[in-house]
Amino acid sequence: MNEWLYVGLFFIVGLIIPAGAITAGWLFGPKKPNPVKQSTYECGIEPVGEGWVQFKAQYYIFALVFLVFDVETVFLFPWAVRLGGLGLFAVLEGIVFILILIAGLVYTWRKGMLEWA
Amino acid sequence: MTGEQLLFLIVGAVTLLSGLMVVTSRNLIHAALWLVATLFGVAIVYTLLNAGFIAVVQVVVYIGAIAILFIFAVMLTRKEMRDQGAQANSNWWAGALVAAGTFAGLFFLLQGWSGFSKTAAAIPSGYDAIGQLGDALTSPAGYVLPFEVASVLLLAALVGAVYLAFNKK
Amino acid sequence: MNFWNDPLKVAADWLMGIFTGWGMNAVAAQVLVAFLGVLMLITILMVLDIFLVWIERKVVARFQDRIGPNRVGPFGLIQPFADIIKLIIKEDTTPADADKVVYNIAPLLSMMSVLILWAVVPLAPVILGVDLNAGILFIIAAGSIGTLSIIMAGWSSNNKFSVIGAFRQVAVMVSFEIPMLATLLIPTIFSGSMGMNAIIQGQSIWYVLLSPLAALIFLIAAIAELGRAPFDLAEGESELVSGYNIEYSGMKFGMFYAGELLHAFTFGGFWSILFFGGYRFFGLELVSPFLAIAVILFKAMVGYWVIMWVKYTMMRIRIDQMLAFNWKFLTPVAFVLVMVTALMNALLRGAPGWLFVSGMILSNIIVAWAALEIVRSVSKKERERIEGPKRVVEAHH
Amino acid sequence: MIPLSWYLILAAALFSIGLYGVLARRNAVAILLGVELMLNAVNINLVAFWRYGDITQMAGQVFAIVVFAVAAAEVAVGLALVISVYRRRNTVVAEELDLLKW
Repeated sequence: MNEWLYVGLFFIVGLIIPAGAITAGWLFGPKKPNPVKQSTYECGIEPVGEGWVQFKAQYYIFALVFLVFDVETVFLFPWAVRLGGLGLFAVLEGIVFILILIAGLVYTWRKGMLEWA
Repeated sequence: MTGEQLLFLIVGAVTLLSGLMVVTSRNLIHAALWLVATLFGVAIVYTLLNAGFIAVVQVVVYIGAIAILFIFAVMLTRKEMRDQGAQANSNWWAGALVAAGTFAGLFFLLQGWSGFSKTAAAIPSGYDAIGQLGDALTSPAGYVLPFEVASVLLLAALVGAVYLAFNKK
Repeated sequence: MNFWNDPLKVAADWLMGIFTGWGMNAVAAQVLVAFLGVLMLITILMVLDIFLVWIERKVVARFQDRIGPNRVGPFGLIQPFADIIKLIIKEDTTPADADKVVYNIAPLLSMMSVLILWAVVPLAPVILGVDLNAGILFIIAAGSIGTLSIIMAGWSSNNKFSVIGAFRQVAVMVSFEIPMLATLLIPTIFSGSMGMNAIIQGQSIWYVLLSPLAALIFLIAAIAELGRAPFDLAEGESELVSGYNIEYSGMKFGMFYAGELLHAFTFGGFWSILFFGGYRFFGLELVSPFLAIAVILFKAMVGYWVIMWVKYTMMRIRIDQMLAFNWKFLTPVAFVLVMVTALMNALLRGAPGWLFVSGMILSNIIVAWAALEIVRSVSKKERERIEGPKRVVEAHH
Repeated sequence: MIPLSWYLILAAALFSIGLYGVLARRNAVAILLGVELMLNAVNINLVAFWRYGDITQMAGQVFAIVVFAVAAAEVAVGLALVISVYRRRNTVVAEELDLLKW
């Protein structure tokens, strides 16, 4: 049988049990909503404007660098699995791969894009 | 109908429905979250195809990185997210026709092919897909070039994207 | 095969016998048995989670020279149950402006992303969970779902603080995922497999002895991934109140809270599996699977204790310092370590055990020393640039 | 057993949905979402042909991984372009970006 079936069971049970706990809280808790209670919490002050603020573009740069590195490391896992049985050539391939990867990081760094301005 | 087929039909239906939601929902954050559902459905399809590594990579790369990047981008261009105007352009019906035509054409072409309803051979016991993949990616007779070119491609993408997105003061 | 040597198989066979005896299809019975097994494991985890609350509170109290919970039951052991009852009977508020569906799904996903991690944890040589051949990456995949749940919680609450908290937290989580991925490559290189059980089986010498630096980087990245101090800036109380979960109350908040504690314990477990031999302890695991489970739970608890120790000793650092620390120090060091390890692994192949171990340790020490030296010289220059050379200042006086 | 045709039909349908998204949406970010769907459809095909062909030939999986890299590069650059344009023109509606028409 497919081993992923068991992983799927973990997903299902992992959703059912927290859902059960939250449902229990919903069943036993009081339900007395009022406009003040349901207003957005801003340390007791009346909320100003809407909550979906526009945020710093800097976050996007970090997410971008992350995306590229994430994909590259995924390439490295099959390489690492086979490393024990391969010659020096394969090791050097991987090292070249990582060096190209680091070049990107160095570029971003040198251009001052990793600074939290 | 076997359990596997039933599972495929459910997963496929959910994937396609959330795909439809991606291209129709008004709120772009919702569209991005529906994209996550679609991608997760595709990951389950990979596990049905016994490609466990690809399925995990799908979750790591698509849900963990690409979907997050989409949500960040929507937040950065927020004005349009709350836009209540038309989300589809005036030629949307032509787009729908082209899409339906593409599907019909693909279906017509494929069903005439002899290998269309082929079934898969059983996976031999002890078959190690990740190891095979590692061999294929590193052996000079295999796919060393795509392996290294992917690195260069990503370097180019990183440099270009960071340069574009960086706010020069 | 008796119960004490292979409890899981005996129990499964027994249940299979009962279910097929009722005239159930063999495949359906197998799925049902697996479902019951998963249900049992996750229930045990949830109960364990309740005790983790007690452990955390007791430990933090000792760190702060207090006693901690001591009123309800012996040693305050019933306290967490009282807390659970309190959480259940709390009102479950939803902000009027929230995106209701996303708001309600987020805590479920948060808890699920922690619980599914246990699918790949091998508890004993005969109790492997699911021995996925992509087990290591599964940790990162589950972490991705956790990241998504935080974005969903923060965004759907429609609160400025929760949005800012969520985006900070996500920026930190994704950044520290890179050094974590890089250090996960190192056990993969040593064992030649991405499966958890193969990694444990490969550790006749604990990998922490082969690569102490990788173990350290993994721990730091794990703490950041967990969002615990010193990396808990998402909940900087003075600026963001409590971060992405600010609008949550009652059991929904409880899910985030319990998820965080169980996540910390789970990462203690992964730390021990990847670098401290998992269930292996000088052949003790072969005596009985129950001893093996005791060993791995003990090691996970030690890992959890280390994470708590760090949390209650260090102060919170700012987000810019944290991201700079990751991208300018941790990530380059981790990748250099991967390259050095791959190279040494190829060069020392076939060498006697003592040479392999000492070569690996030596290369680790050199990498760590070089990294620290570079940091020292750079920060010295930076300090001189900002403060000016010391002598000039003195001459003015 | 599931015949190959099911996977191919699923991929074709997903591809068409993505195509509709690319052709019909106004927001540039939404167009990129459509492109993601199309790339996923391609990947389903690649992995399905790996599974239903000779599984010792890894070409399908290798190119599936390469498609991941391509998708990541496409998203990174595409979204960076959208953000850059938004900063200059204050819009992300693709139709309004018509400066190169003249």
